[in-house]
Amino acid sequence: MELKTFRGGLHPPDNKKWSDKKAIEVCPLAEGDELVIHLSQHIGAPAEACVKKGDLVKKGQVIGTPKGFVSVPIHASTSGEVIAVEPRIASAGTMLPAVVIKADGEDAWDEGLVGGDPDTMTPDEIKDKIKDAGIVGMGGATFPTHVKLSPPEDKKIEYLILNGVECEPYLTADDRLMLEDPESIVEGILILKKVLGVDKAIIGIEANKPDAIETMTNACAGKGVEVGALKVQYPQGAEKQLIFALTGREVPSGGLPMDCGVVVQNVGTAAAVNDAVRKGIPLIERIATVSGAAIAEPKNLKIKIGQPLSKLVEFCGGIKGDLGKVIQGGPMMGMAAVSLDVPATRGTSGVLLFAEDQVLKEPEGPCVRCGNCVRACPAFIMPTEIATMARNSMFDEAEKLNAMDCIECGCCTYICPARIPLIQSLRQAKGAILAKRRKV
Amino acid sequence: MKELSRLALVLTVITAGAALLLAMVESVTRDPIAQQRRLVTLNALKSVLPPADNSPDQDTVSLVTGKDKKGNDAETVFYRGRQGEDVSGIAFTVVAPDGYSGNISIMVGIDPVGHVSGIEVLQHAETPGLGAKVEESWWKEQFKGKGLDNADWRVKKDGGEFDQITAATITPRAIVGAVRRGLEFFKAHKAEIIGGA
Amino acid sequence: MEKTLYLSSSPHVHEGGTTAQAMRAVIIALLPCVGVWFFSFGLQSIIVMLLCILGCVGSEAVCQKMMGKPITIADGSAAMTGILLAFNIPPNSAWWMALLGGIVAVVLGKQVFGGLGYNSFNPALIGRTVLLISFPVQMTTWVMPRTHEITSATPLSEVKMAVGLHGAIPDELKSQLGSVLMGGFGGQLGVISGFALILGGGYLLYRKIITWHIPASFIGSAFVLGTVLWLVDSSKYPSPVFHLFTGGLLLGAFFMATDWVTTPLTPKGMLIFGTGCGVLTILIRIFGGYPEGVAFSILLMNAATPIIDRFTVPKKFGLVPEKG
Amino acid sequence: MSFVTELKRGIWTDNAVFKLGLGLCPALAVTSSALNGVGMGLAATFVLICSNVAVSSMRKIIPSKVRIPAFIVLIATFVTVVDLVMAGFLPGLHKALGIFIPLIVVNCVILGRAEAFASKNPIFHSAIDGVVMGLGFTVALLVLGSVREILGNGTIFGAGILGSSYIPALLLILPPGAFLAIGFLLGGMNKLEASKK
Repeated sequence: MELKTFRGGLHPPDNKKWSDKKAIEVCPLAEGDELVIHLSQHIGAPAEACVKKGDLVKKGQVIGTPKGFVSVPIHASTSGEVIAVEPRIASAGTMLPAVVIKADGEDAWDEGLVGGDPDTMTPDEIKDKIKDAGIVGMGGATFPTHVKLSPPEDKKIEYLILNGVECEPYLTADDRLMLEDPESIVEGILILKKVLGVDKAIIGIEANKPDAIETMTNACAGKGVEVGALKVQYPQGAEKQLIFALTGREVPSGGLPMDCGVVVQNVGTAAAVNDAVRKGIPLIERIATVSGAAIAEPKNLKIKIGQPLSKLVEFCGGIKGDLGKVIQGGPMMGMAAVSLDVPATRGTSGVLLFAEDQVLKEPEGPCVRCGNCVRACPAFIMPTEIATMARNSMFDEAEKLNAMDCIECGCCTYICPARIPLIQSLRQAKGAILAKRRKV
Repeated sequence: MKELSRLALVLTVITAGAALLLAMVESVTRDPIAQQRRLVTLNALKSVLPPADNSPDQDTVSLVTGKDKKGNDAETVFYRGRQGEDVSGIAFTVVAPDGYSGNISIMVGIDPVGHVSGIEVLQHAETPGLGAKVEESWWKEQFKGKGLDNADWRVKKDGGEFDQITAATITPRAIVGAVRRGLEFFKAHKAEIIGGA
Repeated sequence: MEKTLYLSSSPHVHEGGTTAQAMRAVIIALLPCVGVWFFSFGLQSIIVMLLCILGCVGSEAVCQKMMGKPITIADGSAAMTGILLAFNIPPNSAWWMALLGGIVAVVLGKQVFGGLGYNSFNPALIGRTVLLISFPVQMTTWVMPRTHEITSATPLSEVKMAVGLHGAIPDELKSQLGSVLMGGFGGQLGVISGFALILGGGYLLYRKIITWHIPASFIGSAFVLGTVLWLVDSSKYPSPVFHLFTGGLLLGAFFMATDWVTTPLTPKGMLIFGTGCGVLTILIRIFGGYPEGVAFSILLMNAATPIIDRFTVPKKFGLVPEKG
Repeated sequence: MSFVTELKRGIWTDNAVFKLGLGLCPALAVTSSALNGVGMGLAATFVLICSNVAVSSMRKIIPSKVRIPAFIVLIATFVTVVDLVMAGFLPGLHKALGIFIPLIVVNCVILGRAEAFASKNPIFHSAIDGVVMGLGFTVALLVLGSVREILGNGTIFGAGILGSSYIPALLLILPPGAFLAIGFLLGGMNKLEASKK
């Protein structure tokens, strides 16, 4: 069978074997552990704290209320006492407002959480449930799900695409979820289909996860959900590339998937939607892969939002050897964390501990115009040309060269023999162009 | 209006002054320039012709030798060198159109038997150091005494007996060909050239 | 956390290749040709090659020192230029010519533009062209392979002269041309070691240092145009196979026209570039003043590279066609 | 103002070719030999002195609106004088410089000095400026011509100095060589200046 794919991209070693056979384990939480829950864990306006120091909270209780449409509430991940509402260090090293909860060890649920029967609920009721549960895109982008489920009237949605690609190396969280809890995913898909009113749903899975493809195919049998096997090619899981691979449709430049009749959700999001709608459980836990050469025992963990990365590492046997870098997310698009003290967030799909010798230290050289970045770019732009413009602050030219179409997948930088941090310049160009557009 | 006439006046005065100066200089240099031009021709004639006691540039005959680009008749001036009454040699200009870079004009001297008495390259735009070496005397010397009857008018590379210049065969080949055509014309029109008025 | 962690933007992994590795791969790919060169022209040719390399590497170091830049001769790009230059000048060149060629290639062809990555023209070809214009006699005096007999006749110049003289290729020459593939003529590398070149080119393709676009379009367009002309008048125009295996065509197609810095970025641009090289090569060989046109055609297309790049900006993903 | 400092200004600090970048067309075109360079330089110097004096003496009567046409008429007059005199008395040099003599008219050194200096300064001062700038121009052309002739032809003023074993680099006397030579000379001068500071 010919596997579906997109044009461009590349194929980094996936390094998934370290953790892809490891069943999901629950990362324990002891009495007295502190959870730092940031109020901005999603794209959009940060939530506003609605508890104060000294309050006792239950697991699942709202501790931050959304501000605006593109925003979601934040919930307590366990029961305990609020010991601080103050800025705390986040992954990038900046201080962001957070609610700090000291766990009481009982992990008692808030009793107000009730589920419903999606069959009898209206789409709007379901969407409210999803919003109240704080569901955001679980692939790492953390875009509020209810927004994606509310296309304008004039956009006809034909396809629901489920992203089970997990094209980032090392990460196996989605893979394990599909193997271990396919029912939740399928139920979630059915709910999403109802909300969107679409007939067609496809789950895209890369061919390097044959077990997941098989499991999901079985689970979907007779449910009106297809499974599409995809070629192993990074960034197969990027929204626009995934849509092209599965449907042959191109999302218009500068547009959203809904502009070509598609909504994409991560498989993890589907499972979270299921929990939220049927049981009323908010997004307080997620699955994350802890891997890398500097971790003693790579694992897939079910973690609580707010747990410090150091706890996760500790549960995986601690640091092995000379730790050089900590990455939240995958190695291609994830962010380097300043330390292991930062808390996990709703977007933490993985925690990678790189050894000192895995850190890229090769000095940057001049561009030799090899064209590798141009051929690898899945957005069909010319990264090196745009980067040159950006470095000379020629942002208008960068814009003309379609800088805004960059999806920041990192392919160009990954392949560049001169080790030029192209993506940094591209981000700079995008930032400058956006700033200019806002001014106008 | 007043300003305009002032501008016109000043410019007129300046140009008039300039014209006056130029007229003076021209009158002084007119003769030397004519003299120089004649000298150039005379020097060339002297170097290609066998010894002569007349002024060959005064003893000429013009014949139609071809057509120019517009299709009009093109004339060539034939200079006659004499010793006493006898014609000792004929000189004329041939043009090699197939040089490496533009036309090459060559003054060819021919003795009454039809053998070359000397050639002189008058004008060319060949590459310095390569094709331009045809100006060197060792190369021009090899034409002396050669005629249609006693020489193979090709460069050595093509099987003839004229030295080509290494890495610049095109220029010698063009000149050899042009001189040969000149000889052929001379042979065909010898009577008119020598006897013509 | 007593130890500071590295912070950098994504991606945090790399394919692993470096510019220096690529340069070394090109040098490795050239080794079979170096072997053939040595076998054909003896020790002298290798000394010439070493002098070319010395000229290139030495002047790169001197330039960089003078300009107060880090010295990057270890990346192998200057050495690669030296080897390529050696294949473009007679193997019996005088020592000073080889050295000068190397210096010119790097100083005029590369460093004055700002060094690696900034030059517009292939440095080795700059070196060759300057030498050819400066010392035409020496540059067209070749030795025959193995016998080392001095000659200025290369198959291409023989053909050009014969056609210029007789308007056709004489039969005796035609039969001789068959021995071109066996190395019966003097001349550039392509004549005697097409096989070694194809081997080296194949290695570069395998290592993904170069893509197929430029060699294929270069060789393909030269072959097609050669065939057309040959079919029109085979008495006047040599066969396309002859074109492929004479002069520097294969060397140019695999090693010179594929130079990263001086060629277009996109596959489409590369196809235009290669086709331009192939067509110009044949046109210069048949209608131009010089018998060989590979170097000139590549340099001409180098000059056209920025404009090719401008006109082949890829169509971005998801572009909606204008309506109406 | 001492003549020596003025001379230094013309030849080095304000050198027309190397420092001001003026008159590059003749500087590049005619410097295939040292002799041509000097000839062109002296011809331009003569025109420069004359035009400076003429412009300076008439600076008060030439209205600024028509100053450029007036200057050009004056310059063209002197150029024609040079052309005629050279054709009459120095035919060899005249042939070598050919088309470039009339082109002195548009040599921007001359118009540049007329505009920038002579039209604002008294006659004597302008004459001195003409002398030093012209000499600077001549020196520049001499240097360029010498470098190109020595390297490109192995000779200087026609005399072989590098021996017969030297194989001249033809490139240098071809047009591209002019650009390379001036480029490297400028680079060298700038490097020298920079290292002095």
